[in-house]
Amino acid sequence: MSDAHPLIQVKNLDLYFGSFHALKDVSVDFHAGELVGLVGDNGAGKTTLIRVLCGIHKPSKGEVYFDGELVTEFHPKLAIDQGIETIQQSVGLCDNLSIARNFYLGREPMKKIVGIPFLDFKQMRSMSTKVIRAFGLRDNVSADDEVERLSGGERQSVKIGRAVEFKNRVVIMDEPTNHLSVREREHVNELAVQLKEQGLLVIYITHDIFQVHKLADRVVIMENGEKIEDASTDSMTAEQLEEVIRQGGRLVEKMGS
Amino acid sequence: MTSTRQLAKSAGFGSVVGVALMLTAFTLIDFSGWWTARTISNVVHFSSILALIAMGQALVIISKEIDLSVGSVYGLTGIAFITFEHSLGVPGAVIAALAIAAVCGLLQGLAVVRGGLPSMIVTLGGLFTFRGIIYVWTGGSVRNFSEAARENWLTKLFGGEVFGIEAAVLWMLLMLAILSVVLKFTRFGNHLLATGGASDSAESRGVRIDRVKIITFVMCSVMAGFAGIVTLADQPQTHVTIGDLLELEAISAAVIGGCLLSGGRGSLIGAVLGAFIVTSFRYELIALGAPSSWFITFVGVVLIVAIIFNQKLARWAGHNV
Amino acid sequence: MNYVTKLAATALLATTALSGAAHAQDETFRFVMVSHIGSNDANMGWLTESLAAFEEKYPDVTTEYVSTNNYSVQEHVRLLEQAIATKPDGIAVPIVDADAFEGPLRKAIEMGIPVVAFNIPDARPVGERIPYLTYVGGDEYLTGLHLGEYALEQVAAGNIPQPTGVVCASHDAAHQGLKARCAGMKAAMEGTGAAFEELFIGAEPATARNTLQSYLQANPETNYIFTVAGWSSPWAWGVANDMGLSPDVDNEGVTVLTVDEAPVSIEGIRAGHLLAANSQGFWLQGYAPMEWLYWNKTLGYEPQSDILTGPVIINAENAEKWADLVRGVFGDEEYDNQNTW
Amino acid sequence: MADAAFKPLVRKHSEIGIFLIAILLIVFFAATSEGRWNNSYNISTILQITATLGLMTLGVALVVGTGEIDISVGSTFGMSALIYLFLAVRVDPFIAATAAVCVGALIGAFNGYLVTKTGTPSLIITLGSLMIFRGLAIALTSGFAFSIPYKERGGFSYFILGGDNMFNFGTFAGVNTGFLWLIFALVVLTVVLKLMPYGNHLLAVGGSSESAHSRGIRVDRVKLKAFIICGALAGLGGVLEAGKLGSADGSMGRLMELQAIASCVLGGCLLAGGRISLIGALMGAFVLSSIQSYLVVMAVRPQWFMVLLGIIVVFAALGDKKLRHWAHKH
Repeated sequence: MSDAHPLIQVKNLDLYFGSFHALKDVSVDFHAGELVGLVGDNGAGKTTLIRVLCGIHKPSKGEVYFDGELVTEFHPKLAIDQGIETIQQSVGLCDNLSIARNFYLGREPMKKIVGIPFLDFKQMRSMSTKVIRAFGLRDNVSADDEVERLSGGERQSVKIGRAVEFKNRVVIMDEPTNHLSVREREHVNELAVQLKEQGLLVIYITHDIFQVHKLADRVVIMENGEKIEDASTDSMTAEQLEEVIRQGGRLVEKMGS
Repeated sequence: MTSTRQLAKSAGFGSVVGVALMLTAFTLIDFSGWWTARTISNVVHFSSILALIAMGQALVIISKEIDLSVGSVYGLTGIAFITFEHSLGVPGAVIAALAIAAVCGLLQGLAVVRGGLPSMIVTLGGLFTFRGIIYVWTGGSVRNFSEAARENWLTKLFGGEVFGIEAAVLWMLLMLAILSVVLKFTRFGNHLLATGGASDSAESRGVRIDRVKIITFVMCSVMAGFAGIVTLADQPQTHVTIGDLLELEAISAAVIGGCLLSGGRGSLIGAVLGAFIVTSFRYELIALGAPSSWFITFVGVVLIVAIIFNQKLARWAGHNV
Repeated sequence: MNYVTKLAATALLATTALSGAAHAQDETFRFVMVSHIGSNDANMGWLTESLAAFEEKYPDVTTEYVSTNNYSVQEHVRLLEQAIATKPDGIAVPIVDADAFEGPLRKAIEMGIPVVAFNIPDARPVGERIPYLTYVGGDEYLTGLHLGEYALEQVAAGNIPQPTGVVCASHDAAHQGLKARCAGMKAAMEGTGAAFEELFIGAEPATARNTLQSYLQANPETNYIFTVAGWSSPWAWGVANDMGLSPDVDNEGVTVLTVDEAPVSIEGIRAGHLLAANSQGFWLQGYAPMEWLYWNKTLGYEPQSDILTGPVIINAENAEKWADLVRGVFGDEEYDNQNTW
Repeated sequence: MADAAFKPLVRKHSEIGIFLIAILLIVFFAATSEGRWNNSYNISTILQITATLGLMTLGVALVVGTGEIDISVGSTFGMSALIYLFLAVRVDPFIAATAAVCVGALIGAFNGYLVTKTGTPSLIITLGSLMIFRGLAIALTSGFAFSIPYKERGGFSYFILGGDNMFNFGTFAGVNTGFLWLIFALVVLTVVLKLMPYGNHLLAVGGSSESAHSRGIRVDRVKLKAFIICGALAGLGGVLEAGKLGSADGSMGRLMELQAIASCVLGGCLLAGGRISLIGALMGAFVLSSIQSYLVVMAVRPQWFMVLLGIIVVFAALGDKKLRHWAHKH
């Protein structure tokens, strides 16, 4: 799938939180039309890496290129404007707002009345209703209900639905199948593959190497803030990759002692 | 670098820097006889009283709450001490007055914890209520100590002098030592830090955060009350305005001393130094002949600078605040 | 002293003379005093005591006392408007700020509510000022001025040292009346060559002491302290005493002056701690406005001029008599309670 | 049954608590004051007091909505009042008012900038500026009041800036023009909050600033704007109060910040952010003014004021909390 010109290119990325070294010299390429699995244990730096990609964190050192251009300013607003949709694990929904308001948070549709821009509730409602129905939320949940009332799976569905609805060039999914039932999980995985087939870049983060091996074209493994493996799923089996993760863990333990 | 960072990890480090800077500045531009025994003893004396209140406030801030009522509690306890002396004698009055302070703290703690209300609102209510009780109780003026009471050994113990050092200073140092031990070396101290730092995690590890918070409010009120008694044992002429606006100075001192309001971090010695800074600046401003209303402005500026500095320092030292 | 006796006697005489007429009325009245003297000021006791005495004398009148706790013009106007809202039969109010009070008071007067000013007058000429019935009270500026002049007399008599530095210690930086007292003292001290400074010490005792002590240390030439509240005089004396500045009334060290016929002021003078205080006739300031409101209501009386109740100097010579007088009003227990020396 | 219908209503509208409290208090006050409280003149004074406190409260409610707090508003109110009075007699009332509101907005911007740029708690930053600007206000007046003589407060500009009463008919003394400003501000802000993107962003930031950030919202800008609006509203309140009184001293607005915050909490605003009710906050201000007025007209001794005020604030907050707790129970 690789063409000469990666959609996202990360070069020698370092990130510190205070004195904590969260990302260590990470370099990785992502291409359009590719589904990449990003795998690693807790604290490996997966989420931190994608938080740089979607503009939440600013790297301490190193470069990020999007579509061949060096990214100079990091903000989620810019990432979203560029077409990077992210399904965050713990954030992304405001409990106190209705589903419709959450759905369009940051990109509210506007309707001008005497020149003053007001929210276009009709569109907000109809679109979000369509999506929550498609994702099979309970029938008594309406687009005007506050997110607070939703279950974990329902929240995840709203987030995924939103990302799919606004899909543009990149969809990043951080542990998208957490809190989901088996059926919902399959649905999400199918969606990820569909998106890829539409020519989007999909970055799929998970613990579960076996699950992602089935879906992904390529797997990137991280450990302790470093990239320790980057291989296509054709070249390595899931078992081999699992061994790499285990080795990586041991390696770190050795280094620590 | 690393060792400085290590030092900066302690919350009170900023105030140490502050005191060092301040003393240097006062030495270099010494218009006013800063380094005289009399000035220092004046400033240290009042700093001690403020520090007693500020330490209690620091504990509450560490538990991630705030107590706006300390000025009123300070006043109410002091006035109770003087008023009860006529019927209960000095020892009885001390106990009764401290009991009243404890009840103030207990009621507020209960309202915060059991009522689930923000401590700002509860203690704001306390600020008004306790001040109002003073007004209602005294009717506008506060009786004085009898001659006998002024000579009582307990009065002397709280308000007298030892080797030329005001008792208030020694009491402050004693309380600083006790509370530091409690905070650092006891189970309660550990629970307090955990409650303020991450109440969910603390609760999941079996810490009774409700109790910890209530006890902290009681401690804060008792400290404020104790400061009131120490003040009045030394100088029994007082007025119903006793403690007015002292909560602002106490909070300022605690914050200057490194309490960050994000909970779980704070320093008792920092609060003491913070009180010293606030009081010293008052002296210096008066000495420089600035109009006295500038003092309020100045404390405001110091407060803002201090919180920003302390926060930056804590982040630089690697704390996640 | 004669002045006071005369004042008190006038009021007393008038009271007895007209009391017969009073009881003839069937109507009942409600007068409200909207005061700036709040719960943090022991002088409130004078006014509430005198109102109680008035009610006793005139059973057909009920009186009410409302005041702010911490003084501000904003609060005071609010209280005034709310008092007007209850449609009382008369209002007594200090004209702390003529510009702010003019609107509501004119409205009240239009509504037919008689108004008596007490404690602070509308300083403008009669034609321009708020058309209240009369003014009963002292004069804040004269209070400071007379005390200053009295101190200078004592200097001339060789009883106290020449002033080299005067500090006017005020507990409320935003209070107009206190400002005026300081201004009066400043005017009196002009020409002596003494430095004059107004110091905002705050109302909190420990803070106030600390502030004052800092000031005295930084300004060692200061030898006169004028506390513009009676209750802060013991603090000033205490600080000066701790610093070894000999604050008692003698020909050396610091001299302390204060205000009010409060027990704390009187006892301070009797003990030789304070040089002098003044009386504004606080008791009369509560009683007389009510009486004028009553006479206006029942007989249509309108006084022809303002009624000055002070200032009168209280000093070591007349303090004994003042003590007796004040004990008579407050009773022994309350008097002792208010003596905070 | 009524239960089941009422619960969702309370859940959706956090201001219901304060409305219930208000109704109870009004009934109680009317029943016990023998007409002293519930006469049209008094109601009109309460509305006038609510007007300036209310403007301040609206601003504080917005800041509380973002999860921050602004306790400097009392000093902002005072500063603006002084600047208005200083300029009104020298230049022109309208220019003076504009300048004063701008100064309010600048103080808000100062707070907002420090809070967002340094990431420090707004409670301490605004406590600092509360002290800074109170000290400045006292220094500015050096103890004496700024004022405009009553006779000169005629013309239209003074009238519109909180000067005179209107709608006075019969015994009703009318409402101050300040009250109209309040209603105007309430309507505009409610529209902004409910129907415009900024409102959505503001509540999102208060609800979960991380989530809002991850959706591309400039959290800092949203907060900064809220602080600026808050400062400007407090400034406007100060102008109107000064316009009404014609005079202001260094104590102008003192302790009003506490009343404004208490009003917000009573009105169902969550101090943690994300849930506010503007009309509720105004009701809170109305209830506080009503309680104060009741104590005055009933000639309760001033020393009882504070005790009762303190206790009522805590219990009203408690009652409101319990009601909502009940509504959220399944």
